[in-house]
Amino acid sequence: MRQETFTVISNRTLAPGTLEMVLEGDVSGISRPGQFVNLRLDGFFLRRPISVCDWTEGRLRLVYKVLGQGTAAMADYPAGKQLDLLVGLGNGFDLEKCPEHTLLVGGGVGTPPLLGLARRLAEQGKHPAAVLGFNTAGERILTEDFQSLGLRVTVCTADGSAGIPGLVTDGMAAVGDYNYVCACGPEAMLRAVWTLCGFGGQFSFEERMGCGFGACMGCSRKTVHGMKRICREGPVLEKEEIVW
Amino acid sequence: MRQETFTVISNRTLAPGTLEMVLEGDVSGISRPGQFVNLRLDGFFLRRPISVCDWTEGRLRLVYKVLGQGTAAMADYPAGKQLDLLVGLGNGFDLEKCPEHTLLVGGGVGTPPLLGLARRLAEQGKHPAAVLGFNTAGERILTEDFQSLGLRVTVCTADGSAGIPGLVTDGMAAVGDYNYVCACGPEAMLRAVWTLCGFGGQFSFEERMGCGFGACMGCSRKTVHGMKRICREGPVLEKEEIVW
Amino acid sequence: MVSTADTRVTLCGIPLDNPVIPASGCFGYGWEFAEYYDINCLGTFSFKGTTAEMRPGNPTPRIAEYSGGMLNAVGLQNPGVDAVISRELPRLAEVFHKPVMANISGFSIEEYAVVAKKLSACPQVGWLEVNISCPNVHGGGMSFGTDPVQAAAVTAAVRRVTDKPLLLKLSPNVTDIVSIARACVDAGADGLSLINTVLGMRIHLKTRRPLLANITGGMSGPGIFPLAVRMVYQVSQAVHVPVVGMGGVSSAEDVLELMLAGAAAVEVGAANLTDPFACRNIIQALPEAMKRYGITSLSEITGGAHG
Amino acid sequence: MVSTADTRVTLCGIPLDNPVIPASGCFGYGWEFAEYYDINCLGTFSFKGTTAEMRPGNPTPRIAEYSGGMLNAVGLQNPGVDAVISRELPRLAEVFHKPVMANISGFSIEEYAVVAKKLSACPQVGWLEVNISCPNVHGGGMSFGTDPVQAAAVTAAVRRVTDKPLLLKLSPNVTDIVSIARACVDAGADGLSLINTVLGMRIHLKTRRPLLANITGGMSGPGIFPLAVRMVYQVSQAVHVPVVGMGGVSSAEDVLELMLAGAAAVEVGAANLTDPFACRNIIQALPEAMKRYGITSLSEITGGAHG
Ligand SMILES: Cc1cc2nc3c(=O)[nH]c(=O)nc-3n(C[C@H](O)[C@H](O)[C@H](O)COP(=O)(O)OP(=O)(O)OC[C@H]3O[C@@H](n4cnc5c(N)ncnc54)[C@H](O)[C@@H]3O)c2cc1C
Ligand SMILES: Cc1cc2nc3c(=O)[nH]c(=O)nc-3n(C[C@H](O)[C@H](O)[C@H](O)COP(=O)(O)OP(=O)(O)OC[C@H]3O[C@@H](n4cnc5c(N)ncnc54)[C@H](O)[C@@H]3O)c2cc1C
Ligand SMILES: Cc1cc2nc3c(=O)[nH]c(=O)nc-3n(C[C@H](O)[C@H](O)[C@H](O)COP(=O)(O)O)c2cc1C
Ligand SMILES: Cc1cc2nc3c(=O)[nH]c(=O)nc-3n(C[C@H](O)[C@H](O)[C@H](O)COP(=O)(O)O)c2cc1C
Ligand code: FES
Ligand code: FES
Repeated sequence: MRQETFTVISNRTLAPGTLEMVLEGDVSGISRPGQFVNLRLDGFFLRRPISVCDWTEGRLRLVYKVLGQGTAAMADYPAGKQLDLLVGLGNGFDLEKCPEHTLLVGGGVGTPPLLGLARRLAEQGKHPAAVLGFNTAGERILTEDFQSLGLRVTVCTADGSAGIPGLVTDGMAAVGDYNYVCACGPEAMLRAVWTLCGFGGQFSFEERMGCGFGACMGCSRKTVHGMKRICREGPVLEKEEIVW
Repeated sequence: MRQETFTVISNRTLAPGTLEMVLEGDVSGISRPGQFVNLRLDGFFLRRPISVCDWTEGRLRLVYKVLGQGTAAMADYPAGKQLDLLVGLGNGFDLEKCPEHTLLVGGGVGTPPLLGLARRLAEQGKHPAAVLGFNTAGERILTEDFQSLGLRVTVCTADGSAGIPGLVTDGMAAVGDYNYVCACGPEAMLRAVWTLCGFGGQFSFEERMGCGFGACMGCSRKTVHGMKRICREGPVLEKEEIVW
Repeated sequence: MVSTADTRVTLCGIPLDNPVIPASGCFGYGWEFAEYYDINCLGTFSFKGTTAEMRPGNPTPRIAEYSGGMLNAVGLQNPGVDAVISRELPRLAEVFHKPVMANISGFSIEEYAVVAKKLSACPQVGWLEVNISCPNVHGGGMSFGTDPVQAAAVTAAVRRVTDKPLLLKLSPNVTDIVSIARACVDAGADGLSLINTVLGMRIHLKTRRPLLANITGGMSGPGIFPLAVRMVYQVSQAVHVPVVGMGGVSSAEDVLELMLAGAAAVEVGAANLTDPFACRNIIQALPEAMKRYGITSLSEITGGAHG
Repeated sequence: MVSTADTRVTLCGIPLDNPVIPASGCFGYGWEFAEYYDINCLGTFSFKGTTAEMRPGNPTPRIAEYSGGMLNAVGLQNPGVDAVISRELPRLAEVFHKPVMANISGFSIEEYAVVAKKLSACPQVGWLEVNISCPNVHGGGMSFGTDPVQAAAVTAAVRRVTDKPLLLKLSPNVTDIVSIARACVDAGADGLSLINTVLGMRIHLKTRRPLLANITGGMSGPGIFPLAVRMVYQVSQAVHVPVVGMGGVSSAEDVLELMLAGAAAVEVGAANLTDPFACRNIIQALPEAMKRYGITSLSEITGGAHG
């Protein structure tokens, strides 16, 4: 965990209510895809946790949905604004555990962290594929980014307006060639994926957070290994340890 | 009382810790010198009351001292910043009561509202004079502004580093030619002036305020006519009604 | 404007166009605000706490700040009930054409009854709101509102002199607000108002003295909002009379949250002091906020969060 | 650095380099923060509330926000006293070389005594800080800290099993905190810590349900600061033992204000959660702040605002 000052480079709409913020700053505290940052926003007491979508030398990419007052304020941040971030939070996805054919399953704004994971798996010469679920065609984000990394991308929409009609589990059924999943999305989606898949995987969870770095026990979740803090021993849990 | 948005035109240091902020906006709510504005500052619950130093068509001049966190934040406001102001608060000085030879007595940041008063008295063809008291030579403000309106200005400094050594009352003793005072400054100064002068006058008071426009009874002061709200029936009280 | 948003509510049988009520002590006698906007847009309003005799209030400074709002120790400055009736209410009648809420204070049970009787006789007055946060001069200085027995005694005394809807305004500075609420209802209250201010204090670092001349003062503003939500929730579940919720309300969303907690109507206090147009703005924002959360009729959401 | 600023204070006979103490529940078991800075700069720190057995805590969400800070309903999640002694304290010993404050919770008087006895036997432990805000399972669920008799019973039970300095940590959710403070001191407390969190609640407008799974939660952060100042002031005037003040502290100025109110030392809670370096920053800012207000020795200002 590092506390760093980042500068907003751009902050643009990807889909209605979903934005991409690119920041400049020291990303050396980030070690794995699936980690998150915790942003201090003017006028709010608690920081806001947002997953690292992707990062390169000196650049950090976040993709976020406007959900409440904090993310609404973020959406107004202009280029040049400086932000106080805690970076390198959480465990992130363990790349070593991901086999040659890993299926990345993302739902809505659970999709972003899978992009950083996809890039690094591809860099390792692995061949991940992606199933991405959205409510409707207009809410699709990042699908081209996954494709440009060489991934086969299967899109599902709940209203059937694009790709396979239905949920990500419907998309998973249409993709054969994998024996491991990395999933991120709403809890109901994670549970459906977990129930469906008969092999191993990593699942990234969300929980309301007090600190984001392990100090307050605000974000605990029961696992087969006892209570784990989503902000520190998570957000990524192994399939075997998950308790619903 | 009017609620208006003003834009900061300039915000510069006049003396260490004392700044002049010039704002642009609708000043039509201001009717008298000695009235004040109440500024909403980002991050603070209560507004901050500051006397109108002077105003012209579309321009408002404030002079303020950095005293606590709010005024410290104000000192950092850049040109172009927009501010939410309540304008035209308080009764202000009654010009009609001021005779030909009115002495304006100001102490420290009590000096600014007397400048707007001086200008309007001069415009009426009257001949006010000013006695201005400061702690030390380096803290003198606005003396040249008074002089350029044609006023004779007597400066007093508590440490004797400029003008007459001592308090404004020492300065008043050195000025003969007046039979009415308008005073603004710390309460101890007001009381000394009140005690010294054997004729009429108007005295401008300060009090911690909840609203600044008469709704909360936070700023009341006892007078011979009962309780008066400094923000509404004040800040200027007539000499005869003042109770210490 | 959203034509399908019905903001009307009822308080103790009297209909209100909307649930927004400026809180006592934060809206003068009403007519002051009529200079800024047409106050007939309000549900009603609660005027400054009134006592039997004129009270000059506490010495100054009476106001301090904290990061969640303000502290006040005004000390119930008011011209006394007779002056309110002869001077303030007629002036109000010119600009406000709805029933008004009369906020009543006292330092003895007799005082409450005297003031309540006089104000109850005024046709303009729709409700009596009896503030029991004042210290009891005959009871060792503890406030009437911190003891169920005392609170019931005030309620019963006022009940005897009025047929108008009677609200008791509760102090949050207690271990068990539900027991006090129950005592008031059992003694005849038609409704409850809560919360009054939270007792706090600030110290001036330069002088090293308490900032308020009165030493302590009442905290209000957004910093006390979750406490208000909790107490409104607990009290409204325990009693069968309407609850008027307040404490830190500054937006239409806050109004909805307090109503979900159990409030039938909502008062707005300190927000009026930093923004004289606060209540009008909240009322104007209500239909849009209702739409956002799928609410067509405000009166239906009262207590919506109850288990 | 100001060489003339003496930040040292004494708490129940044990010297502290400075009065700044991370509050229980907001600093893990300390070693987590040692990754961020050398925590030996702290006066001491109070570790997470410890119970006899492992507790998983409340269901989530456990955290909510308000404009003055946060609410929590963690529910005393902790690994139990034996695991704390065998696992956490040795780990802490590697990075923190000062006596530590052991924060103790219980749901029965026996539980308090069991935990206190075990922790008192640890050489690392300098003080016991007994949190009496937990609901009493044998007493109908009301917290031990809301009743002087119960508070005294806990104090006496712990007093019997320890010779170490014993601080009772008081709840602010009471009508008369002074009576509870006095009861604890009379029963053998060497000092008092206050305030714990203020009971509040938030409701989610979309789901119309309480935001916290536990329904209510404890408010902390700057929004409760004036309440803390008031209670520290009142309690420290009434008792003759040291008071550890807390509640919303987030700056060196806040430390000075609580000390002027009567605190011998000051705990910092929620501020650590939004800024992991909060305590270090406050400690670094203290000498400069002392200079600004003409303070050469911090220990001298305790209670400086008393009448
Ligand atoms: C590890 C982690 C990674 C996340 N990554 C992303 C991401 O990449 N993109 C994205 O759009 N969102 C992400 N979220 C969710 C995001 O944190 C919330 O949408 C955001 O905090 C909402 O803030 P708000 O002020 O707009 O909402 P409000 O409801 O006003 O917030 C009030 C409080 O609740 C918290 N909160 C509200 N919703 C959530 C939530 N779903 N999860 C956690 N806390 C919440 C806020 O942080 C704040 O403390 C992530 C959450 C976690 C825990
Ligand atoms: C009618 C009126 C006119 C004023 N005109 C001027 C002026 O022209 N120039 C100028 O420099 N100052 C003026 N003041 C004083 C000015 O309002 C305070 O210095 C300022 O509010 C301090 O704010 P702060 O946040 O820096 O201090 P803090 O001490 O941090 O403020 C905390 C709270 O106390 C209030 N407060 C603190 N000091 C004073 C004070 N002396 N008077 C009233 N409220 C106070 C603040 O408004 C705020 O509510 C005037 C005050 C009044 C009442
Ligand atoms: C300046 C001021 C004066 C007040 N005077 C009264 C009063 O006379 N009678 C009363 O019942 N409540 C009084 N109150 C309490 C408010 O009516 C309200 O209960 C409290 O401030 C909480 O609401 P808020 O946070 O919206 O201000 C006063 C509050 C303030 C800030
Ligand atoms: C997340 C969290 C957990 C807490 N856990 C405990 C605890 O275990 N024991 C305890 O005595 N107090 C606990 N507290 C209360 C704090 O120690 C402190 O008394 C309170 O938060 C007020 O201080 P603050 O405003 O600086 O946070 C907790 C507070 C928070 C925010
Ligand atoms: S959010 Fe504080 S421990 Fe996870
Ligand atoms: S400040 Fe509110 S009445 Fe004067």
